[in-house]
Amino acid sequence: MLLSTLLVLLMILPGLALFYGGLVRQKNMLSMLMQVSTVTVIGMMAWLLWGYSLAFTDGGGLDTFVGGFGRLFFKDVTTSSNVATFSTGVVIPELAFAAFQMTFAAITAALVLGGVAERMKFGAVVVFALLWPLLSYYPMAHMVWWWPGPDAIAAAPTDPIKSGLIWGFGALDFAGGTVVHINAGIAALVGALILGARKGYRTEPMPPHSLTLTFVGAGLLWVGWFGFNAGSNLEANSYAALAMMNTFIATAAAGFSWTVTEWVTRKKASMLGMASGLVAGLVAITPAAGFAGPVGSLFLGLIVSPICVIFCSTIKNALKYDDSLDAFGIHGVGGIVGALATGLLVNPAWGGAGVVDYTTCAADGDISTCDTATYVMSTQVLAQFKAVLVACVWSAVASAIVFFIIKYTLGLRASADAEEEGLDIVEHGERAYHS
Amino acid sequence: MLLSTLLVLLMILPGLALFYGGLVRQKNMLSMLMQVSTVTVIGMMAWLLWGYSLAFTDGGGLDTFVGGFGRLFFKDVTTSSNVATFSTGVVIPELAFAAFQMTFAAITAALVLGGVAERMKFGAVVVFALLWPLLSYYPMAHMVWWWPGPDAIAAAPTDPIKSGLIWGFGALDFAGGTVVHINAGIAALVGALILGARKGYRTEPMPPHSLTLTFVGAGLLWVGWFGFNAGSNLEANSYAALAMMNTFIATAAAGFSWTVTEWVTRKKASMLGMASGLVAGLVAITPAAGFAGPVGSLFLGLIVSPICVIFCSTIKNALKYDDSLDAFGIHGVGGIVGALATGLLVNPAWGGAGVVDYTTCAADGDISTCDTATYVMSTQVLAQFKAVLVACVWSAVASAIVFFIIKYTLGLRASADAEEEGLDIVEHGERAYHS
Amino acid sequence: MLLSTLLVLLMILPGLALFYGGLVRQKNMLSMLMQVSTVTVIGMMAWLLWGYSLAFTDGGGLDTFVGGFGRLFFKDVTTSSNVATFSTGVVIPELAFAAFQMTFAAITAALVLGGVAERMKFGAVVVFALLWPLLSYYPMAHMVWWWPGPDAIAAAPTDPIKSGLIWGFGALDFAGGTVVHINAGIAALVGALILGARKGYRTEPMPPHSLTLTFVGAGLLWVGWFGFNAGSNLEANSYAALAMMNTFIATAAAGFSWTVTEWVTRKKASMLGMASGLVAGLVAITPAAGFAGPVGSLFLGLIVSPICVIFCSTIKNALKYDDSLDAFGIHGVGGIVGALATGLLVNPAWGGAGVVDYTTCAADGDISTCDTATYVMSTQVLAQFKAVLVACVWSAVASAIVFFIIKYTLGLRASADAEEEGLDIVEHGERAYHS
Amino acid sequence: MKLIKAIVKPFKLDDVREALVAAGVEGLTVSEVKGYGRQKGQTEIYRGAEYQVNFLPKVMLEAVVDDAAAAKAVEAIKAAAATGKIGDGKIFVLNVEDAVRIRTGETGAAAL
Amino acid sequence: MKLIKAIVKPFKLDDVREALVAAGVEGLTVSEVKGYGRQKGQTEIYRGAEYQVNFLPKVMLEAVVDDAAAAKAVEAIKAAAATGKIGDGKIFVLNVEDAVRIRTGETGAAAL
Amino acid sequence: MKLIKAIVKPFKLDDVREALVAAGVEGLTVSEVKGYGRQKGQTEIYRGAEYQVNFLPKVMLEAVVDDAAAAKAVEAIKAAAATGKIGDGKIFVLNVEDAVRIRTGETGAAAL
Ligand SMILES: Nc1ncnc2c1ncn2[C@@H]1O[C@H](COP(=O)(O)OP(=O)(O)O)[C@@H](O)[C@H]1O
Ligand SMILES: Nc1ncnc2c1ncn2[C@@H]1O[C@H](COP(=O)(O)OP(=O)(O)O)[C@@H](O)[C@H]1O
Ligand SMILES: Nc1ncnc2c1ncn2[C@@H]1O[C@H](COP(=O)(O)OP(=O)(O)O)[C@@H](O)[C@H]1O
Repeated sequence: MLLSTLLVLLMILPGLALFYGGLVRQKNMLSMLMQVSTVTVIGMMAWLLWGYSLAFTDGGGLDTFVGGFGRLFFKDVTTSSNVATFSTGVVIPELAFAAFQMTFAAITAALVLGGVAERMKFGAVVVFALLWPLLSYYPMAHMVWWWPGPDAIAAAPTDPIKSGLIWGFGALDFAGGTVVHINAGIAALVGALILGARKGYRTEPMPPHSLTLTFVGAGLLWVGWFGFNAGSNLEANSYAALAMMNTFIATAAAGFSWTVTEWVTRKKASMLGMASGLVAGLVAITPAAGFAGPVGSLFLGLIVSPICVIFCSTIKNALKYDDSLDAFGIHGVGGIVGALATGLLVNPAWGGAGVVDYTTCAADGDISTCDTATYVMSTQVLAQFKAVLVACVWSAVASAIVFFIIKYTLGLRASADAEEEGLDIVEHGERAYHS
Repeated sequence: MLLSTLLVLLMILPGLALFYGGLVRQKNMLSMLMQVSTVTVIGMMAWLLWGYSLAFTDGGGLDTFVGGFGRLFFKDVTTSSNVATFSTGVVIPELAFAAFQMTFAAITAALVLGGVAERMKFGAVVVFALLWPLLSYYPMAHMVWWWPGPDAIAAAPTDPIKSGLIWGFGALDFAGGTVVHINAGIAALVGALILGARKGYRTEPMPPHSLTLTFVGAGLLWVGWFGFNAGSNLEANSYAALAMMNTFIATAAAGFSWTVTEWVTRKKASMLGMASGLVAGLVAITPAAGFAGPVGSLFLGLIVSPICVIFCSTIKNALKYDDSLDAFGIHGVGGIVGALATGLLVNPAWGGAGVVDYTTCAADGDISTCDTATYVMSTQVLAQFKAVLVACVWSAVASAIVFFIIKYTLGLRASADAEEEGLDIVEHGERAYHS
Repeated sequence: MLLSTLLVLLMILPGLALFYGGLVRQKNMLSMLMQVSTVTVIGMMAWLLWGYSLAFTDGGGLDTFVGGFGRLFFKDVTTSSNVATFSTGVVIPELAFAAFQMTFAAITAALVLGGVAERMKFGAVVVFALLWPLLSYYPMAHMVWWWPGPDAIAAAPTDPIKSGLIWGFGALDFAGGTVVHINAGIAALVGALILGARKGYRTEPMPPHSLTLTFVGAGLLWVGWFGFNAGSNLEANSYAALAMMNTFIATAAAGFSWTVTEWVTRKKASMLGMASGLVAGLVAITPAAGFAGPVGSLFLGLIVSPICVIFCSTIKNALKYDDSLDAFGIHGVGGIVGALATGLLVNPAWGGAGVVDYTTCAADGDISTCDTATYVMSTQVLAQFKAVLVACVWSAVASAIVFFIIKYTLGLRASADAEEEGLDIVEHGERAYHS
Repeated sequence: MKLIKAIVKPFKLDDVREALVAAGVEGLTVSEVKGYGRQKGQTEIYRGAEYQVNFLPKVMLEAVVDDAAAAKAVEAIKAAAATGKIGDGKIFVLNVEDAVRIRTGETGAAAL
Repeated sequence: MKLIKAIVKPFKLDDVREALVAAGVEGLTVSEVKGYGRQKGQTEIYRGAEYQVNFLPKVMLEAVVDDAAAAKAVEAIKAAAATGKIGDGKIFVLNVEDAVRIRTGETGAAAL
Repeated sequence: MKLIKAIVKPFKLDDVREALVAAGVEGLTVSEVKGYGRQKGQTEIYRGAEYQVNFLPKVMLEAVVDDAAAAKAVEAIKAAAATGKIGDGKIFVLNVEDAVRIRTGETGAAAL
């Protein structure tokens, strides 16, 4: 758990920051690094102050959508408080759980920056870092992950089981496909649309300033992602090993299929394609990591990349929106593909882990002792679909509100001059490279 | 185990990719990164499909050399299957073992690329990624590591003990000196010879385009190597701590002695020398990590670098082969030095761990309960020597077959133009850096 | 523990090397990487040969200040020797402890290089790597950390409890604020003063050659620091989780407050400010990680950066010393702030962990069974103050001796020509980047 | 023949190239340079060290054109590169005595 | 004195330098530049964004030589840099009015 | 007008700029170049591969000045850049036929 938390930090700094940073032009490099760091540090402080409480406590009347104020300022989160895992009686230190979840909150907001890179004003990013989680991340995390745990259920077996909205759908999401990737991807798209395209978009070349850095970022994301996927098991057991294996296989397959897609359509396989495919595979396997079998993961990986390619090139070019670093094209699209595919790949007939009959475990809430339910493809896919839909709509609306608020108060975009000169020198007074 | 697997991934991407990438010229940077990634993702998929089965199952009549088809497509590898460790009754999830070994298979093939860098055609690399493990890696892994485990032996104590050829020699190889380093090093040399030298080799300067990246790669290799060496213990105990300590000491000593060698012979100690020495030390300690004592490791580290220096400069220059990034000079040579030295350093009189009398534990196969055998230096060194010899010959023959097959079908080398313009733009349609 | 050791290695190579390397001019990049590596590999070898013994054994008559010769060459450090933790009867393999501590010794000496960068002769660095730990690090580590452990005390409960000088003050230092950061920071300042300023200091621009690398270094430092702070708990429990949470919160807060300070004073928040603040936060939380509460850590983080800013700009500029990479300004100052603040933040009334009444546990020495003592702010702050004072004075004197010895024998500074041409080409015969 | 050396703002490079091509210029060579002039640089601050950045990133285009085409080329650059703000850059015209196309050995205007 | 400016393919740099030295040129200065000309660039594609790369990496050599030596130097470059393929580059010759060796203060041809 | 091209050691850049400004030069353009000359490079060795580095890092300053100011500018550079050691660099003077300030369209000496 502690290790997984570290790995997620590695994904953000330096992982994601380099992945994104390598893709921008040199003049905006530091602004990219700075935006990712700022969103991260603000996200961490806000998590302590209010985020954890709003995501992971009982929200009273609004409990379906958001948590309450019971743990503002980490009240009562001490070295002796614990949280439940999925097995009755097994607990982990609450501080460890809160730290792990903190890194998820931080990375999700940071992912959004890929859609608005190279033009969003630094001040606007600061406000975004405060507002967006309030309207989008904390509620979404609550809706998907919040339930009181098996011990609480066992203690009051006759009470109706409380939980967030999406958890209640019976939708499967192993490690945050909806909360993290769909959420961030949609927000990035909304942000890109509200900000408008970069100056010179589609007329001047805007090549990545260092694909080497992007590659390093992709590699660190892969390494760190095991924190996401294996750590989301909360307990270390052979399911963690399955999640790890799936995270290897789907990622490798998606890297491969992205480059094959390029080879077929353009006669050249690019390194950026490989890196993009690896990330797309990581995104897609996130919700499925503990549910699919290795061969299912291989198929998921092979399928997700061509779909993302379509969004990152054909559709984006057709619709002319400027999702600068393809945060939507990879995280949004990959997240949706993964979430829907999870409904299929969990099928035990296809090597998946099967679904659980919650009615048989309601008495004590211990998932590990529930009976296996009969898997009905249509039911499960429908549940996944509902989850995706709610996530997309919620994220779109919440993100639009946030971006519009900023737009009409502080303003969203850096000045035209700053965009031309580069955000590094104008907004941060530095340049990334000197000789 | 899961952590060790991650660490080996870190060694490949971004570790090895950067170590190698920094050493090539700028125009071939992405091709280097791309080749390493491609070999990795193909290696991982192939491991699922057939590699694991060919390496780690009973090969029937060919069992001395290669595994069988029992686990093609990870058949029967599930969350409830386990594999044996070295102690009776202690098992680890088979998925974890398979994932750990998967990363070994991937990195070994990637290491070979150092010998053929800057001129091998991308298509040829793809075919190499499929063929080479079939002929070289899977058999070698089977020969060195395959045995049915203590529980199987205990279950049928009177049967003859099955095992791969080299395992049967009684040769010691803690974490893959033969399978990984000698194997990859020899293949790199064979590849370099069959491909021929880069255009302009020995007439134009071909300086590394970023020693900074090479340094980062070396640092990540060091960090990740503990996954190799400590993870190869399979169980976490004080032998893992010994393996870790040895991995520190031998590496530090080899980094130091490479730079001292340079200082003495050329009056200047170079950073590349330091980085090369660190890697040479890591390679050399690999087979010895759990067998040598810390002072023995110090000596091994001090000795290996000067020997590698001789190969990377004097001998390479004399024989005029173009082992572009010294994959043979460091991995091959360092691996051989390490494998032979293991036979000496295990000597308990020199602080080593001593050898085990397999006859006393044959009954239950549990190595941890075997008696300590009398260490006879000549016997042990001979066993090591046989293992090295078999590994060199097998790898040379298998690699030659693979490279010649590719040469006479698809062709091995990129066009002369591509080599001049750089593989990045010609083969992948991208450039690594823009401003 | 093994993982923590790895993480500290990650902090040095590539972490610290990149953090520092990015800050120097391009012509001195390799020299920076080389100096960090050299100090590290020499530090590791020396640890095996004499360092461990001088730090962590009974020093006989000099035991208050330094250890003895009982473990020279790792004598008696084997796979079956163990060391005590803070709980009676709980031990860890001595090899693991020695490896963990080895990385601390290595990083401390490497940190000093930040004060003398871009002008110290390579040969002088080599001598420094040997001498400085002898006079400064090993004694300091002994004074702060050496005690025989609870089992030893339990075995002879009537004997006076032995311990190093600073341990005896009752000063709290969770993970090496005094030994590592104050010690290195002061040494860096002394070194900077004795070497004198770089040629052209304060007249020509000396901008960092790659803030990207500095950022990567800062990110890796953050990730690796958990090895420092969580690993220093020696046992993995909910205090490790607290240490982790504090390391997140203080660091985020310090990154944030450095940029806010810049924003307020200069109207621009810089990426280098963010990176510097993150490191300052890590330094400050080091002594407090297991003692403060999360809200206390937040305050510590918010406070430490503005203080460091004052030293890195106003005071340094006023006094005109050339602490090239602000090793003193961040590690020295941040370390002192953290050490003093620890005395306040441990206050249970402020959410801290409280102090322990050693008299109640003297009988068995097991800290985990001691009673909680009444926290008296003045007493605790005084103890902290004494510890800081002793650390500063010892380090200043020892460092001055070392630097003067080198100055008057071998010479400290590279030639003026070398400084102008760059140390890379003149001292190491290489350049970092080619195209 | 004339060598036209134009120092312009980096983000104008593509516009200027297009304008030159439209004006009939068939080849040009570009370097990344740093310029010092009336346009004062930003202040860069790295930790404590604050300094006036005297040099700003610019690109220098060099195109050799026929005597007859020179005026048109200068006009084209001027039109495409001007933003009206300080730091827009300069154009210098030098005389070129000979030109050779390496591939064919052609010389003079034919080589352009 | 003449300034010979040659724009050639990067991998020819060493050959050209050797040829010039053989032709008696004792000093030269090299910049990395990007060239636009008849040789069309490759298409680079970064995810969806495909664009024609108008500029190709080239190196520009500048050597000032004695009037007498100019023709020979031009020949040397031409011979060494030609591959016969499009994009081989150009050589331009400009007049130089004066040269100074900073170290000694020598001027004119003595300074070269 | 004259184009003054000076190739100097990189660490002299700031000194030279200041000297030129003191001599009344208001604008200049700087490129990072590699120089080949009497000053022999260091030997670089990368693992086994040892080679003579023929090119050393230099900076090239280009400033266009009024005819009248040329001599003074050359003097200023010479004074500021000289260390007396080999490799100090060269100054070349070329004639410039015209200059244009892009922002205003001014031409000739007014454009400098
Ligand atoms: N005399 C000159 N010689 C060479 N380059 C010059 C000269 N004057 C200006 N430049 C170049 O032109 C750029 C723009 O000049 P500047 O004086 O800042 O603005 P403007 O052209 O609008 O007056 C400078 O950055 C420099 O590169
Ligand atoms: N008129 C010109 N002025 C300046 N540079 C030129 C000119 N024409 C060509 N070049 C340079 O020469 C290079 C080669 O020219 P190109 O037209 O591609 O091929 P070729 O010389 O074989 O006709 C170009 O990339 C450019 O750098
Ligand atoms: N004839 C030349 N043409 C162009 N550049 C030259 C010429 N001669 C020298 N240079 C430049 O001047 C630099 C210094 O020249 P060098 O011969 O090394 O020393 P010095 O100027 O002291 O004689 C060279 O590195 C090169 O960049």
